[in-house]
Amino acid sequence: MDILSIIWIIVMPFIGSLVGLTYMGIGRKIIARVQHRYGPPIFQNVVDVIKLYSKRSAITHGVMFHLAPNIAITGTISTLMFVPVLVGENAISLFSFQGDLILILYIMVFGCLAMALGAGQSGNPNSAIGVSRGLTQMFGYEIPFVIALVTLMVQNETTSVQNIIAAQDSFMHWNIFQSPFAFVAAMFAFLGMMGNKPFDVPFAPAEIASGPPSEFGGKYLALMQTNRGMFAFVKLVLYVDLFLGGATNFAILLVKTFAFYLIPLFVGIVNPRFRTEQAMTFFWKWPTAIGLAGFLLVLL
Amino acid sequence: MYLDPVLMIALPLFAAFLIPPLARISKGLVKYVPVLIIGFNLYETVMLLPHSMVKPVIVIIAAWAPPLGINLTIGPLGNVLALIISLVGFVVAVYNIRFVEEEPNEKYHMLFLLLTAGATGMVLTGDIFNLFVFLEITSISSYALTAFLRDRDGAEAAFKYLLIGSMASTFILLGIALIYATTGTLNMAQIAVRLKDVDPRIAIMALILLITGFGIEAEMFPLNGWAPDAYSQAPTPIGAAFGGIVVKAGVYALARLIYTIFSFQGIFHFILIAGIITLLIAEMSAIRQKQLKRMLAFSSIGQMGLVLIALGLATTRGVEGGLFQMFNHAMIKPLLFLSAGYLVFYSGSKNIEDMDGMGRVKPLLSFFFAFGAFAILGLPPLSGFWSKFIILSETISHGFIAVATLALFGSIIEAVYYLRVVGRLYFKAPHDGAKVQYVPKSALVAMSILALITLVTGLYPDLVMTYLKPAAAELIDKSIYIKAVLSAGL
Amino acid sequence: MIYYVAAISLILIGIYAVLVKKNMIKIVLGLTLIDSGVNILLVSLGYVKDKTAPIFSNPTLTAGDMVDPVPQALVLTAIVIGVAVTALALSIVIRIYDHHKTLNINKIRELKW
Amino acid sequence: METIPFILSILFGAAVLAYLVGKFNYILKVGVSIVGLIWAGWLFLGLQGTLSSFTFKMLGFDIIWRINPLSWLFGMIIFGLAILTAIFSGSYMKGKERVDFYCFAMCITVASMFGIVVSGDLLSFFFFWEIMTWSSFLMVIYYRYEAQAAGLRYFVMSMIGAYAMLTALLIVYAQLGSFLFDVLSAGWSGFSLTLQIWLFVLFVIGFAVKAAMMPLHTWAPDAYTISPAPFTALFSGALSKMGIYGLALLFFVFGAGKLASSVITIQGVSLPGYILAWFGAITALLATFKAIVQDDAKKLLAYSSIGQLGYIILGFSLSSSMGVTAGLYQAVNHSIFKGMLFLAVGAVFYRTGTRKLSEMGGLITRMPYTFFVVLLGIITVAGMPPLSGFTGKWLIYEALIEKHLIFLAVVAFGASTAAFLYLYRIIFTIFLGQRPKRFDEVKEVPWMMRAPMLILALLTVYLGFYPYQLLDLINQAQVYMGIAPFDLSHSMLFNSYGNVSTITVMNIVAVVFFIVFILFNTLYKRSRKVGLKDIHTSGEVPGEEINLHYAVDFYQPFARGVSIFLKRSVSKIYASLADNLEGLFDVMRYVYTGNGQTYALFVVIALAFLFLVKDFLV
Amino acid sequence: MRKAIAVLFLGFIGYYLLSTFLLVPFGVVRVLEGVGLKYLQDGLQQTGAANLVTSIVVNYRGFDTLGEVTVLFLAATGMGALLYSKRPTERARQNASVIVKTGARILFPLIIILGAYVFIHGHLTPGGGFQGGAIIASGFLLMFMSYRTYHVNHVILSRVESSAGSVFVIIGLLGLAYGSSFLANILPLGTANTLFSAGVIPLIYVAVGFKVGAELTALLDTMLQTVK
Repeated sequence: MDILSIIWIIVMPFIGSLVGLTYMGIGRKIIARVQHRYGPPIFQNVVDVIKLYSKRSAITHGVMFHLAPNIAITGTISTLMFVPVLVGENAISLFSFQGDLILILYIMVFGCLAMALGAGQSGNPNSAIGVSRGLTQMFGYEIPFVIALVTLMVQNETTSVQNIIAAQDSFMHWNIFQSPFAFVAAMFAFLGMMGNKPFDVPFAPAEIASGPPSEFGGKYLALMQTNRGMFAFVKLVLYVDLFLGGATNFAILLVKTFAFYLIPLFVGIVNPRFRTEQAMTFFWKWPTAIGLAGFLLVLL
Repeated sequence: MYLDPVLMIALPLFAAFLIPPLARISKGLVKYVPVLIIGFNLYETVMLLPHSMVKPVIVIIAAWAPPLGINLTIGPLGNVLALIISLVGFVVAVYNIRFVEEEPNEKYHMLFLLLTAGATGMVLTGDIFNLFVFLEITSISSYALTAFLRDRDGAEAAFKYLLIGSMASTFILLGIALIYATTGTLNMAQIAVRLKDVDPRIAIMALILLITGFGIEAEMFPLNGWAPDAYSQAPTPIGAAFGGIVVKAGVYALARLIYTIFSFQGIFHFILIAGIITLLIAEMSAIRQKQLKRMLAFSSIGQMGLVLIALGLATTRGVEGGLFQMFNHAMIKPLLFLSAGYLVFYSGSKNIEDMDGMGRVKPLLSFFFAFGAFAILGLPPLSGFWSKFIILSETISHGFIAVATLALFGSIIEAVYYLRVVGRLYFKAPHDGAKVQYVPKSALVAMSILALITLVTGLYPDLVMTYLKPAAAELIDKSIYIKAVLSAGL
Repeated sequence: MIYYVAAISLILIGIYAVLVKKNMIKIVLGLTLIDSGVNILLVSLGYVKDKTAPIFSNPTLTAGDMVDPVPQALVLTAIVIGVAVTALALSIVIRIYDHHKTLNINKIRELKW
Repeated sequence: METIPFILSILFGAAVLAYLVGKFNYILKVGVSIVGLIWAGWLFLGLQGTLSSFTFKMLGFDIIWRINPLSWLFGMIIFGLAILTAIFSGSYMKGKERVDFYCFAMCITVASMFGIVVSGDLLSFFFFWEIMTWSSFLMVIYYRYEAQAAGLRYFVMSMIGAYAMLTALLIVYAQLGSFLFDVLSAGWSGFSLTLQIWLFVLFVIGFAVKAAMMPLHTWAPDAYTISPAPFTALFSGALSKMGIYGLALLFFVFGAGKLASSVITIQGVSLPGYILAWFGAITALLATFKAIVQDDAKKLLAYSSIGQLGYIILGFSLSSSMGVTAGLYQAVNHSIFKGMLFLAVGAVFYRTGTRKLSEMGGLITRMPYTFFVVLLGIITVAGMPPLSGFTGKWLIYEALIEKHLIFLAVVAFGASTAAFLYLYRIIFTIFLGQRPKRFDEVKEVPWMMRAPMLILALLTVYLGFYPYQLLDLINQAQVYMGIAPFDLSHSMLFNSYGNVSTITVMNIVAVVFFIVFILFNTLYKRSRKVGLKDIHTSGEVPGEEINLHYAVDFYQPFARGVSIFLKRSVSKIYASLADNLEGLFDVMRYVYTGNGQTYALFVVIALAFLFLVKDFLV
Repeated sequence: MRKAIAVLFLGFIGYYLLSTFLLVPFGVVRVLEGVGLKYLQDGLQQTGAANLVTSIVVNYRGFDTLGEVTVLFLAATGMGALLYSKRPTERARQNASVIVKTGARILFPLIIILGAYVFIHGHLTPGGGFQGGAIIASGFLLMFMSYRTYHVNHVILSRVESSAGSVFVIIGLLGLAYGSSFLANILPLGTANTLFSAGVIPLIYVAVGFKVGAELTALLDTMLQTVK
């Protein structure tokens, strides 16, 4: 392992969270513009996080509360480590040769679990309600998501992300064209994953006071926001890897990821919020049907 | 060393005759007489085993060799059954020591002694009319014992039993008449030889009449209407004796008929079908019973159904299984009845629903009941497992998979109703009015003997099987029996 | 031949009584009828035409002159057994009457469960 | 002295001895059973790699008891879990009534399970199988008043399964004249196809009941819930594995796997295997749904257990190298994590006296060790890296994807995701959130109970880090079963589709965690600890009477969403079936009218019937 | 309904039974090697009893008879058990008329003597222990019917019963001890057709006679005593 990859390994989490937080800022700006507001500065989220980091005091509700952000970010960074960020000559593959898509799928949840545990110990009923809703919703969008991924894996006869990227060697071989149904299903799942409207019932600021994180403050919140940014980034990169053939340099990466980031954003702007079970069952209808259609395509 | 086996019958009769004068001397002494006498029988049967296994022991009576006189033919089969009967009789006699307080209890002991003697005679005798006489001894003492408590239900049950039993003797007598008229002999071995030359139209009628008659004693459906009533209303030890003694003798007679005396092949299928129907109807009825002992009675019928299935297979292994099942049933059913007897006694009610919580009040008693229930369900390592296993194995080997499946279905029903009772014993809260009295030592000894045998047999079934193999061989190959009897006459 | 018919008729009549009659005494009578029928049947099976009872009461009699003695011996036993059963049956009926105050068998069917 | 019979006699002896000395002294009876188990386990451990066997004849049937890698693997599950649960119960059962009875049934159960795995013939297999049934039944009914219905259901279902198996093995005997596995595996291919399918179905029913496969699972939730907690761990962890062991035998030792070549295959899986795989997958999914809506902790885990066993069945029925590895690995793993979860729930019950999730909460500060165990447990169940559960999940998905079984893969994934729901529920409602006042004085359980749980917990960590040793043992079993072993040459989970290095994963997680942890805790001063009532409530001060613990109907929206699956229940169908049967029996019972004359009439009719058919009787 | 069914099936059974028995020739010697003929041929020499039925009943098939006696004993015992009550109640019997009473008193000893004659000569003439016993019991029945308060001492009856039964078994056991087998004839056969002939046969028949007489009497008495 050469020194460059070690550097990338160390630096990548920071880049990831930065990009993620910036995307969020851009997102807020866009939403504001659509709503005829001016909106906060693009780097507002980054600044917020820095401010939170610099707060010296914080309150804790217990061990799990204390550890939750810590574990959460551990999970996210671990996930990041197995997602190839760049491919080609300047590949930044981190540890992605030592883990495959199934690992990513599972390790992604690790951080979420930690968050949920922390939220649980906060003692705030809203947090628990949020977690309950979040998990329920997750079970909804996982179905189309899994359908899409399995389709990809079976189609490419591999479970390795590296191999999936390698198979998309030219524009027309991108999975978005190779298996459009899977892509559509995965995009629906992505809407749920990102937690924007109409799938923001786990957080629902007006209803349950933004749910799980409602008790967190100071350094805890800072860590969690960092985590959130980074997690968004990880997901975006993963989607890009899976459907758009990865990226060979950072510029392309940013373009592709931002394109993906815009989709849930725009959907969210024009849609009201689903109820929990509506959100769950929604995913089992059209997205699943589309995913299954993709299946049949593969089978034939 | 054994004494003359005829003593196994003569002594009980003698003792029975002597009991009334003895009772005038000391009432307390009388209840030990059956223990002593049947204990002697037990000793005899055990001592006879090594001899009879080699070659049937023929005992000539009144100095007239067969076929002129009556003889006792103690082949492996007869010996094993006599052993079973004596064993059960002994245990029940021990149990009786403290159980029966009903007056006139010397008569009770007399009747019980004669019941055992009659059944022993049935399995030992080599003469078909003598078989009938001993059957009558057995049944008449059973009738009397059924009604012994002189209560409302006992009398009713006894009357039904008597009604059916008399019809049985009628048919048996008719069958014997037909046989005698055509063969001119009453010795079973000789009948077996001569029946070959007899018009089969007559022979089959004789067989049907005899089967109907003995089928009543063997609790074959639909001839078993008497059984549930008699079992449940008789004093408990008698219920046990029915299951362990009377029925066994009936089945013995049946087996002797279809295997040794007659040689019709079609009858085996009938026995098989009758067996499975008996089993199913009995189990179905048992699950809906409200009285404990009545439930046990139906279960007993069901078990006999299994035995009939085994006998109907007409194979060595099948018969071995059937005999083993008889042995096990003879150990387990009395165990259940004896424990149920005290359960009924302590709870003060015959109904199952009044048994609630007896497991707490009477742990040992309930343990024996549960033990018996487990054994009869055929759960290893108790002995019931092996016999059921062999029978089913043989049934399936001969392609009667449907029969085996139905039998297994019956077993499941059996599990339900037994465990329901066991459940009540252990899980329900005891009633307030539950009397707390101690269970007499004699009863505990009796039950322990049975439980121990069940366990030992289960762990080491070959112990019993060694003796059952020649017994089964005797049935399958009738020439063994015939040769032994007829050569004694020369 | 007529003995067979008579004996079997007796048996059937007896069984009919057992099956149909409501009065328990009559049922017991039916049982004795059956017994008689069977006994007659047995004896008639032993009968040989033109022969006498198997008793060597005078020296002129030989074995060839006598009917088969065995059925007679059997009948003797059967009769005794019949008597015993009847006696017991009657005593049971007495007991039942004590408890139920009726002899109608249809009313004596408490043991269904 | 032959080792196998010796071990058996130790176990049975310990059972009887524990019962006998149980009248006198508590420590003695528990001690006897623990010592017996450890002794037997130690002897058994020494049998690894040997091919010790013991033959004798009983009733003319050949009996063989032997050890092979497969049975050794399952034997270790049994002994490992049994010893730990015995130690656990040493403390748990203190002060309970009828402990002698408990020890007795426990030892008998272990002995019978041991007997099952060493059986080299169908007869002793069935013999021990039945012993296992009744001894575990005794455990199910241990709590007298609550247990009757559940116990009965368990027993009856077990009987149905056992009898299906009995029929099958007797058919085998009828065909081959022997009960030996070896004879069967040689003779299986000689059977006609119809017979093969029949045998397959019957055996599967027999094993599936114990493995609680839907729709034969209805006994499991109640039986698991009712039985004493330490035993439940053994029940779910080891006893249900006997069904799995049976399936392994059926497929690879008896030779049902050979069925594959003779019938239609679907994507390389034989049709029976494919159907069974669907049963497994649906079991996994539906049981998980059921688990999510339970309010009783043990019932929740029971359904979870059913679901996990569904995965194992799924793995086995694929019959591929990967699938079997997955099945066996998951079997071992399930024993570990379900063992520790049941023990932990038992520990909570021991201290709080309740299993109702909605009644508990906030116990983390009172029972931190137990919390830790449950935490590791749920991570393992969920299959999240870096703990051992992930390996099992990975293997199973790889096996499915390798065979291109897309639908099955999706169902399996779905079930796995849904599992997060109940897992979170169990840890949250017990340990997190607000603590009811009455549990303020709850203490952590004694060390005797903590130790077994912690040992199991550490085992999951170890296996998560380095599962290859276990996989090596599994490979030995697979070689015995005649299946290509799993490729271990890369020191990582590796196949042609993908690879995961568990060591790397564990290292990354550990390193990142500690770096962040150290930074987080050194750069900042200690956080101020506040009470659980001190929360954001829009300025209101919550009083005692306000319920701040969201635990009742935790997944109500979910339940609404999947109500279509929850509405129908197999147990209801069984119940109505049983009712109808009893009705039928009631009708049959009227054959016995109570009228003596009718009985006499029966006799006459029977006689007439016999006369009528007399020509057939000749 | 029940009648119809009963008649139907009984007709059925009757038809089959009859058709079977019609296959058995009536009134001829059917089996040439039957035991019956053997008894006829050798009975007199072998047992020394002129009445072959008796020799069969008591000697060849003596074991049956022991059983038979037991059956009767059982009936008596069973009845005693069933009709037992602590305080026997008397049925309101009416005394018979003087004629009957007087006749009975005269006839009673004669009947007893007749009974005794019948069982003592059982091996010579038709009759035997059972018949004689029954005759004796009928004598007692006559007394019961005639006299309201007539009772037989139960203790005596039961002693007679017991000792007679025991005598039977003891004779059998003596046969075992001194002869070849149980119930073997250990006494000299004597000359046929004389009172003291046929070895133990008369002894047994006497015992049986006593026993049957006592038992039947006891039966009658028991029934009379307890009926309310």
